Formats: sequence, C-alpha cells, structure tokens
Amino acid sequence: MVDEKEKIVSEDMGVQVDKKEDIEMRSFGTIKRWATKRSLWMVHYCTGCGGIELAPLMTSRYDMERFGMHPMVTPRQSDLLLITGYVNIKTLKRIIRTYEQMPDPKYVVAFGSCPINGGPYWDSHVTINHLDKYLPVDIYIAGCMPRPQSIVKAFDDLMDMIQEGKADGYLRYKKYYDKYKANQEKIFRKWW
Amino acid sequence: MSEQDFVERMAKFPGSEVKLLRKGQIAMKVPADKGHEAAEYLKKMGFTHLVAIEYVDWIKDNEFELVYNLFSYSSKMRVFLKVRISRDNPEYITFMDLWPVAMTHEREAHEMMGIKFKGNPNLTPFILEDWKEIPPMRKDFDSRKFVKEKYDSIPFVEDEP
Amino acid sequence: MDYTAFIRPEYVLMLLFAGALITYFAGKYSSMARYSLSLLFSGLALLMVALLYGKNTLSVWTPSITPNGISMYVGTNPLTWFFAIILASLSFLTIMYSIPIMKGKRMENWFYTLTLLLMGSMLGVVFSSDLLSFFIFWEMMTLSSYLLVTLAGKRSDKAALNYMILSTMGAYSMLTGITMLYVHFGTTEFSLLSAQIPGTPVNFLWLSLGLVAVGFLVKSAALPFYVWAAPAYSEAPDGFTPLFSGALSKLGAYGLFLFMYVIVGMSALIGMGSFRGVSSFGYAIALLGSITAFIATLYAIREDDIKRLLAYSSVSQVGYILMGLGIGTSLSVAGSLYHALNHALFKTVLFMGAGAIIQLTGTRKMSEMGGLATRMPITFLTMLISIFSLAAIPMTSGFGSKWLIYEAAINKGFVFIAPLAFVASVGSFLYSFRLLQAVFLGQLPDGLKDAKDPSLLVTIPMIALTSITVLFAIVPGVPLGAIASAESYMGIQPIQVDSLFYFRIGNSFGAYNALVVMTILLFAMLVAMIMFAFAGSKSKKVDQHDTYLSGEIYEHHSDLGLHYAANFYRPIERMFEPYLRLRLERTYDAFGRGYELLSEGIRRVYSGDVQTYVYYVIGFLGMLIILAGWWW
Amino acid sequence: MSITDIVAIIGMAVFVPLLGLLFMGIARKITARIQNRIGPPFYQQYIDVMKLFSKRSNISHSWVFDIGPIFAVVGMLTTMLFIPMGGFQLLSFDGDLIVIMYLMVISGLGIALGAGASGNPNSGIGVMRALVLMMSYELPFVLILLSVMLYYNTTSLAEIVSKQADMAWAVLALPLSAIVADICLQGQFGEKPFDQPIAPAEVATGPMVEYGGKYLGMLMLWHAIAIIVEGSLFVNLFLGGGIVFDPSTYVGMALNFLVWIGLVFLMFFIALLINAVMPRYRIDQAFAFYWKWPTILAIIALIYVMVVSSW
Repeated sequence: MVDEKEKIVSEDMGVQVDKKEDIEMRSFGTIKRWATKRSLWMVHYCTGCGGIELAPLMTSRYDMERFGMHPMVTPRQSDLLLITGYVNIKTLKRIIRTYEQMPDPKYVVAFGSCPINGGPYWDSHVTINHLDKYLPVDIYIAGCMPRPQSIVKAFDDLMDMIQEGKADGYLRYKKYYDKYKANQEKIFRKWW
Repeated sequence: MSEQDFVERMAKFPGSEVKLLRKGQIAMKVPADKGHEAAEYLKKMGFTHLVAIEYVDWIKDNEFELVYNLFSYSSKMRVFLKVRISRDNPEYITFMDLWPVAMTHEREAHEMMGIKFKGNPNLTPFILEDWKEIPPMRKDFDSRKFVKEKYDSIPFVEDEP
Repeated sequence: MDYTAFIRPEYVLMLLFAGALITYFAGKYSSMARYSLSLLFSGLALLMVALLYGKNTLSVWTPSITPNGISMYVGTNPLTWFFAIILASLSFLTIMYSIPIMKGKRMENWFYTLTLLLMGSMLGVVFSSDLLSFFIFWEMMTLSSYLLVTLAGKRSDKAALNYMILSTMGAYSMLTGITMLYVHFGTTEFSLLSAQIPGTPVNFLWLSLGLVAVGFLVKSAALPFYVWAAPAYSEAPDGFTPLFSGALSKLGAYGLFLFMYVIVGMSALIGMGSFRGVSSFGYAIALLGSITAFIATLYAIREDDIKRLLAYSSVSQVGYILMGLGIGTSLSVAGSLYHALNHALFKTVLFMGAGAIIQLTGTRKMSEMGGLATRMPITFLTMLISIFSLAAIPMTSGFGSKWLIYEAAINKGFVFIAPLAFVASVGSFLYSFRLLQAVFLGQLPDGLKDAKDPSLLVTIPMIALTSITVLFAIVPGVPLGAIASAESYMGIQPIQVDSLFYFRIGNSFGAYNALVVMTILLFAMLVAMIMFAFAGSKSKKVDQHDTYLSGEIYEHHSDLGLHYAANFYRPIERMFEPYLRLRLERTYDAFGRGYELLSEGIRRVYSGDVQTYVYYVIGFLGMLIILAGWWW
Repeated sequence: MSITDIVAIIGMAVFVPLLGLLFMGIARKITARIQNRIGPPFYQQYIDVMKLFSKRSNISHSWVFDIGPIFAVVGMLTTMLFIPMGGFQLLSFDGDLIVIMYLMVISGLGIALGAGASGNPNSGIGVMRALVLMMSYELPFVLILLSVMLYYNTTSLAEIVSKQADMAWAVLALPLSAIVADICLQGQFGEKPFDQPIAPAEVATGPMVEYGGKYLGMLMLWHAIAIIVEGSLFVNLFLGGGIVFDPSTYVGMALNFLVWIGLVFLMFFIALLINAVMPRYRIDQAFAFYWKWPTILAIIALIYVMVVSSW
C-alpha cells in the first residue's frame, strides 16, 4: 500500500503550484519549448487496441521521425505518454506508475473514444470512463481508433500547444495532485 | 465418420437429445447427473480437446446452463455438451480428471457466475481484484447502476470554481 | 649512545623473532598487551628497515656446528631493500588491520605470534646473502604461513595441506639445486658464487638454475603449480590473506631476480642460449607467466566467492611480474619490480576490504551482498581506486608498471606474450567490475540496511595504501628511482627517469607522460562536473526500488530479485565450459591415484607368508647365475 | 604547453562533440532513407541534446550514479586529446597506443559504475554485455595493433601517422589487418550486429535504462565523441591520418582536416550501412564470432608482418 509518507512522486509535487507555475511557464524559454517540441520521445507502451496505429506512423508512409519523435523504451528517457485505447483498472495502475516515473515536462495524448467517455465499454464494470479524472490529458483524438492522418494532426496540434505553453498537463498534475490521488484511491480500494 | 454417424452414436447415449446445428457442429443436451459419463463417452469418441466451458444464465427458468465446447482433431467435429443446473445453489462436479485445463475455465465460471465446482482445488479470484458485489456476468447484476455509483460518482478534477 | 649502529638487518631479524616470543607470552594475559606489543614490534622493524635505505651492509656469523667454509651472511643492497620495505610495511599494516577482524576468532593469540614470525622469516629471506640462510628462512616462512592458514579451522586444512605438499616439493628441488651449486663452487656466499659463474658449463647451469626456479615458481603460483594458490588464499583467515597474497607471493619473484640476475648474472644467462636477444631461460618464465595470467583471469571471471576471485586475480597478476622478469630488458625488469610494488599495494587493500565486508555480511558469496557503496563510502572508494590500479587505468600507478611490461614485450616483438597479457588485462577489468557490481552497486538487501564503514584500525591501512597508489601515479619518479638503483645492482642497464615528477620514456619506441595524463584527466573532470552541475535543473534522489520495472511497484513483488549479481558472466562461462573441464587439478588427482596404485602394488610384494619370500630368494639366485654365465 | 596548444585543445574539445552529433544526425537520415522514409533533419541530434539539457526534473540514485556520465565524457575527451586528428597533433606525442587503449577503458568503466548504481537489473545485464563485448573484440584488435606496431616499429600513434606519410598507407601495406580492424570497429561503435549492450527490446537500452534528462544528454555527448575517437583511431592507423596535402601550408592543413573528417565519416558510413540491415547477434555468439574468424585473420596478418619485417 503506498502511504502518504513514502511518496513515489517527488515531495515538491504536492506543493501549491500557482506561484511556481507562472515562473515555470515564463522561464521555460521559447528555445527550450522549440527543442522539446521538435524532439518528443514517446514511451513505447501500447495500452490498448490503438497500438497498431503507431506502426504506420513510424514507417515510411507517415514517418513521425520527421518531427523528431522517436519511441523510447523507458519512461525515464521519454516525455510523451500515448494512451492508445480503453483503460481498465489494472492498466490504469501501470499507466500512473509510468507517468510518475517520467521527468517533467511530460505530455499525455489519448487515442480514440474510450479514454474520453468509455466508448463501447461505457457500462463495463472494469473500464475507466473518463481518463481525465485520474490523469491530466493534453490532447484527445476522436475516432474509434483514429486514422494515422488524424494522429499526425494531433501531434502537430500538441507541438503548437507546447510552443505556446498551453500543454500544461504536468503542471495540472502537480497543482491538483491531491485531487488526482484521491480519485485514484477511490478506484483502487487496495493500491495493489 | 460423417456427421450422421456421430449423431446416431451420440443419440445412443441414454437421456441425450442430439441436434446437428450445422456442418461439423453438434449440440447434445444431457441431464445434470449424467454429465460426467457423457463427457467420458465423448472423449472416448475422439473429442480430446476441451476448448472452453461456457456458462449461460437462464434467469427466467431460474437455471444456469454449462456448455462444454469439445473438439475432435481426428474428425474435425465440434460438439457442445449442454448441462442445466439450478440457479439457487449453483454447484457442479469438476471435469479436471478428464481435462486438467478445466480448472481455469471452472475458476472463471466460479468468479463470473458464482458456480462452485466440487473437486476443483483452485477456485480463487481470477481476473477481478477485490470484488465485493455479486458475480458480474449474472443477469441480475445491473452494471449500469454499478458504473454510475462507482465511476460517475468520481468528480472531475477542476470542477470547483 | 649511537643508535644508528643498531640499524642493521640482523638486529631487525632478532627484534622480530624475540618479539614473536614475547607477544605469545604477553598475549596469554591480556589481549591489549598482545595488540600493542605486536604493533610495536612490527612498527619498530618497519622503521629500522626504512632507515636501511641506501646502506650496503654485509655481516657474517659462523655458527660452530656448520662444517668448514659455510657461514651465514646477512646484508642489504638496493634490490633487497626494495622488497624488504614492501614486506615490512605490508606486515605492519596487516597486523593493524587484523586486530578488529581477528577479534574473538579461533586461536587468536597464535595468529599474532605467527605473523611476527612470518614477518621475521620473510625479511630473513630477503636479507640473507648466502644459500644456507636463504634456505633456512625460506623454510621458516613456508612453515609459519602453513600454520597461519590452518588457523582458520576445519575448512582450511585441505587447502593448507595442498599448499604444504607443493611447497615442500618446491623446497626439495631448491635444496638439490643449492647443494649442486655449493658442491660445484665450494662456497655459499652470493658474491663469491657470482664471481665464479662465468666459466661454468651451460647444461650444469640449466639444471641447477632450473631446480631452484621450480621452488620459486611454486611459491609464485605459476602455471603448473598454481593449484594450491586459490584455495590457500581464500581459506586462510581473513586477517592473514592480505599479507599472504599481497606480500608472500612476491618472494617467488624475488628469488628468481636473485638467482637469475644477481648470482648467475645477465651475461651468463644470455650465454645459456638466447632467443631474439632475450635469455631463453627468461623467455620460458615469461611465457609461463603470461599463460598463467590468461588462464587465472578466466578462472577469476567465473568465481562468485569474493576471496577466491581475488585469489585467482593474485595468481594472474603475479603472472605479469614473472612475464616482466623473464624478458630481462631494463624496461621489463623495471616494469616487473614496479608491478610487484603495485600488486602489493592494491591487492592488500582489496583483501582488507573483502575481509571487512565478510565480517559485516557474514558471507563470502558476492551474490548475497549489494548496494554497499553509499553505506560504506571509505571502503568503496579505497577498493574502487585499487580496482582502477588492478585494471591499469592510467590515473593510477598500476598502469605505469603494465605499460612498461607491454613496452618491453612489443619492443622485443614477442607476438605471443603481448596480446595474451593484454587480453588478460581486459579480463582483469571484467572480474574486478564483477566485484564492484555485486558488492557495492545494485540493490541493497534489507539485511544490510545498517551496514557502515569498519573501525578505524581497518580504514587507516586501506587509506594509507590507496593514497600511495595515487601518489605513485602522480610522482612515479619516486618508486622508479629505487627500482633504477635495484636494477643497477642487478647488473641491468637501469631505466632512465627524466625527473622526479613524471617518467617520460623518451625512447623512439613509445612515450607515456604520467603528469600530462593526470592533469588532463583531473582538469577535464573538473570542467565536466561544473558543466554538469549548472546544466539543467538539479537532480532529485530517488529510492533504490523506484526503478523502471515496466509499470510494476517493487514493494508488492518483493520476491523479485532485482540485484543482478549471481552468474554475472554466464555467456562467457558457457563458452569456456568445455575447455575448463580439463582443469589442472584433475591431472594432480590422477597423479595422486597413480601413485597410490603404485605403492599398493609394492605393498603386495610383502605378502607376509614365508614361502613367497623363499621363492623370491631362489628366483634372485637363479637370475644371478644366469647373469654370471652370460658375462663370461 | 604554449597558448596555441591550449586553444587547440579547447577548440577540439568543443568541435569534436558537435561533429559527432552531426554524424549521428546524418546517420539517422541515412538509415531512414534506407528504410524508404524521409527521416529527421540532419540537425536532429542537436535538438535532442538541447531538449535533454532543458528537462525540468532529473532523477538520481546516488552520487555514484551521477559520476557515471561525467566519468564517461571525461574519459573519452582525454582519449581524444591523445589521438592525432587531421593536422592537429595535440598531445599525441605524450602517450602511445597502449595509453590510448587503456584510456578508452575509463569511459566504459564510468558508464558501468553509473549503470550499476542505478540498481535496475536491466542495467546490470547491459553492463555485463558491454564488458563481454569489449573483451571479445579486444583480442583481434590487439593483434592488429601489434601487427601495425611491428610493421612501423613504433608504438606511438603520431609516429605511425608520420611514417605513413612517406611509406605506403597501412591499408595498402596491410590490407588484411585493415579488414579485421574494420570488423572490430563495428563492435567498438556498438552498431548492429554488435549492439547487445543497448538492445532496446531485450534489456530496455541496457545501462541507459535509468538515465534521463541531463544525464542522457551527457551520455549522448559521450557517444558522439566516441564515434569520432574510434573512427579517427582507425583512420590514423590505416588511412595515414588523413594527411594527403603537405601540412606545412595553412591551406594544406585545412584540406587535410577536411580529408580527415571525410575519412572518419566514411568509416562510420560503412558501419552504418551494416547497422541498417543487420539483425543482432546473441552476446555469446558475438563473443564466439570475434574469437574465431577475426582472430584467425589477425594471426595470419601478424605472421605476414613478421615475415615482411624480418626481410
């Protein structure tokens, strides 16, 4: 059981972020944002049926490496987490653990309709309906498994948001850390 | 051995109703107490592979139906051995002595439908984690209400003003 | 009263032997007396040996019982002083180190007496200037080290027996060699002997030198005789192993230096047959040394027991010393002497660290330890630098000696020795990292949460020796000065040291400027640290279990063994398994069984009933008659 | 150590990582083109390094974990200073080939220490693979070094380069040695089929599993310098150090420098082509491979040199 005292996530996570948030956004200069935008490394962790969509993205037809995106194996090295399909309770635990092991700034992109409102599994007893209650999501991609073109468009939008500093999912996670943790506790009666 | 020969041989089993569903698939309904013998009989006929144990909730007849999905490699035939047990105290004997794989299927049936299998040592929780409500696959389990009460009750994060 | 008169080798020996006796009786009463006395005697002896620097003394003592013409000579010269200072300082530091390690162990009182006795006999071997006293002290050393190994109780008896059998075999062959020399030349004193050597027949020299060399090869655990080394080094008590493998293994090399270069002399050695400008006798030893280095490294890579790994590592490093010694050019002999010094330094620290860790964790299996780096920083740092020196990383003195040996080997164009030794050196890097990873890095097991650095008595010797290793890397001129004088005493063209601060062997062949390498490394380290500290945001410490386990949390799968240490080099082992089956121990076992069968056969001759004896007599007489008839 | 020396050292210490990153960027472009896709811009590696250094949070396990990347970069930078690069001799007269071989071990040791301290089993296995691979390609590589040293009768790399100016280039004089050295170069670069230590699928990028943010940036710089160092070691040994025009005039020096860059990229390009199409050996197969054919060829080359040099 993960008790409050032994936090997996760093101590300063829980602190009130307002003041810190402004500083972070301003001091996170344009060059750094440009660099982060142009070299997004994604965690190679396909949580649902959308994982297969990544194959055409990485190969010759859509080739997301043009934007500098590269699949990395460990969360420590990456800054983009793709939730590619329906999320049930067990997968959510691993997703949260992976998300917390990723260094800031980190972004979450949710594929398909399942993370938005549960999709076809809206009344299943194990599927999470609104991913945003447990994890800050920067971009949703509609479609019950979106086509590669829409995924490339989503990545493009994400890059623009990063450039303008609007992709602040990781800051929201810090700001409302207790709320997110409370929601997560409600779902898993026993963390493990 | 064509389907007709199979149907006749199965019909010879006392108390069995046999129906040829379509090419290569036969349904055989057997009373509950004769289920194990029927299974042995079919296994000797060549149905060596227990594909799955399916479970159906006939809530109106207050009965559970266990369907043993058997397949024979030699003759490429599939047979559904159907058995009906009462819904009040759902209990049945295990088929592990014929097919060891039955343990997992029975474990799932126990968790999802609440059917106890005498003789199965491992009827522990299988897929669901610390599940307190009634087995979810039963028809009287209202998943819509469960989802509303468990998931929809959780507030969105930035709701407050 | 002029104290300097007492600074003579025989007084050092007397001091130590008397000290051993006094410590035994004092130790009976109070342990404090035992510790302080043994420290006092060894410290005093070390001081006296240090003051002997540069003195060339020779004093004779003719005991009445020896036959005419034989008397015992004891003296010092640059070569003996070089080895004496290593032996004395290591003994003193090992005694200091062993006080907390041997506390409460079995027969502790005997340990200190025997160590002082061993120190005395080792210095005796080094100081003696004639064959008789050399052999007497050699035997005393073997006996006292044998007794010290048996102190570790039941487990060590078999290892000690192996050691004893092989040592006595070596001693007998040495004794025959010595008597051949005495009978042929009529004298035992080294200088008189070396004066008469030039004209002697070559095959006599080959035989006598060969026999003597067998004794020394056994002691330095060269290829055919390395069987005793690993068990003896590892089963010996933890307090004695640093001295055993750090200092004692050098005496084999000292003996070879003495007989090959001081007594026989370089010219006579070349006269015994040369191969590309190098004495073939020396080349044989160099070949043996490099093969030992290679094979011992392969054995060391497979070991999971910390002491056995270091034991095989000692065998392989002494192989390097033999290699340098055999080649015989000024570069290689300097390299060999320098490596003897380096090996004494870093191997002692490694064994001291191993002893401290075994005392802390209670086990010798490396796979049951882990993550001690942050808990035992001093032990970790000292062992880290020593392992740098073992793996010949340029910022430690270990590199200097190996560089000299390679330089000499390549200069002479030995295409078999040089690559074998080089790959063995890379192998030494492999097994030394296995030690680091298994003991200090990786996951800290729960049992060792409260591990902390050993007591001051253990850390002071380790820090002292490690600082010397680093000091000699910065100022290699100091040890090379002593080595150059030792070389000139041995009649070899000494290595020219440009200045105290760095040695730049400027010959056209190759160059190594220690000062430049060290300054660049330190400067680059400084720049990189500053750059790293200010680049990006500061980093945050994370618990050891918070690693990437593909989404799992360690606390709820604590049966997961996260410490990767057991079977560390499984791929290499799987490669060499078929070849390692034919280990040398099996040949020795086969030899032992054959010997038993032979003696069994002979025993059956005495069957005990009289008739067979009568038949023997008749048969013998008949044979005589036939022979007599045949001759006429 | 005149002022120009110091300026040259600092200049090269800055220029080589940038050159290495440029090579890695071009490498990703070429691999992409081989796979029939457009691939990232050639300056992608600079962006990656900039992003890594601009990460807002970095994690560390212990001070040994921090020392790892620093040790790696320091070791490789020091090795670079002892290798003649194009016209620049830097410190190559103060340390010969043996010193260089041992200096390269420092960076390997640094990464091994840091990775070990991360406490992740993946990094332990990755480090074991890296060390086993290093031991495997050292045997043929040392035999080749020996053959070159005996042929030019010196252990100093700078001497070898200057001797190659008048005698024939070693690649023409000792073709067999050059081939074996190129096979070993494949292992040193860590390109497929010899990239077991950082195999993403099997051991989650091996030693780098716990490194992120600025640590990974340092390791990327290390890899960039390593490419240039190992490439120029080969170029100095076999391709005359790139000295084609007479180095006395400034124009000659500049052209030599460009030729040197071209040659180093050529060697990296060959390794790259093999990397783009080859799968990965198992680690004991790689060990067996290096200790069988390359070693036999190296011994033949050595015998050839012994025969030639004894005339």
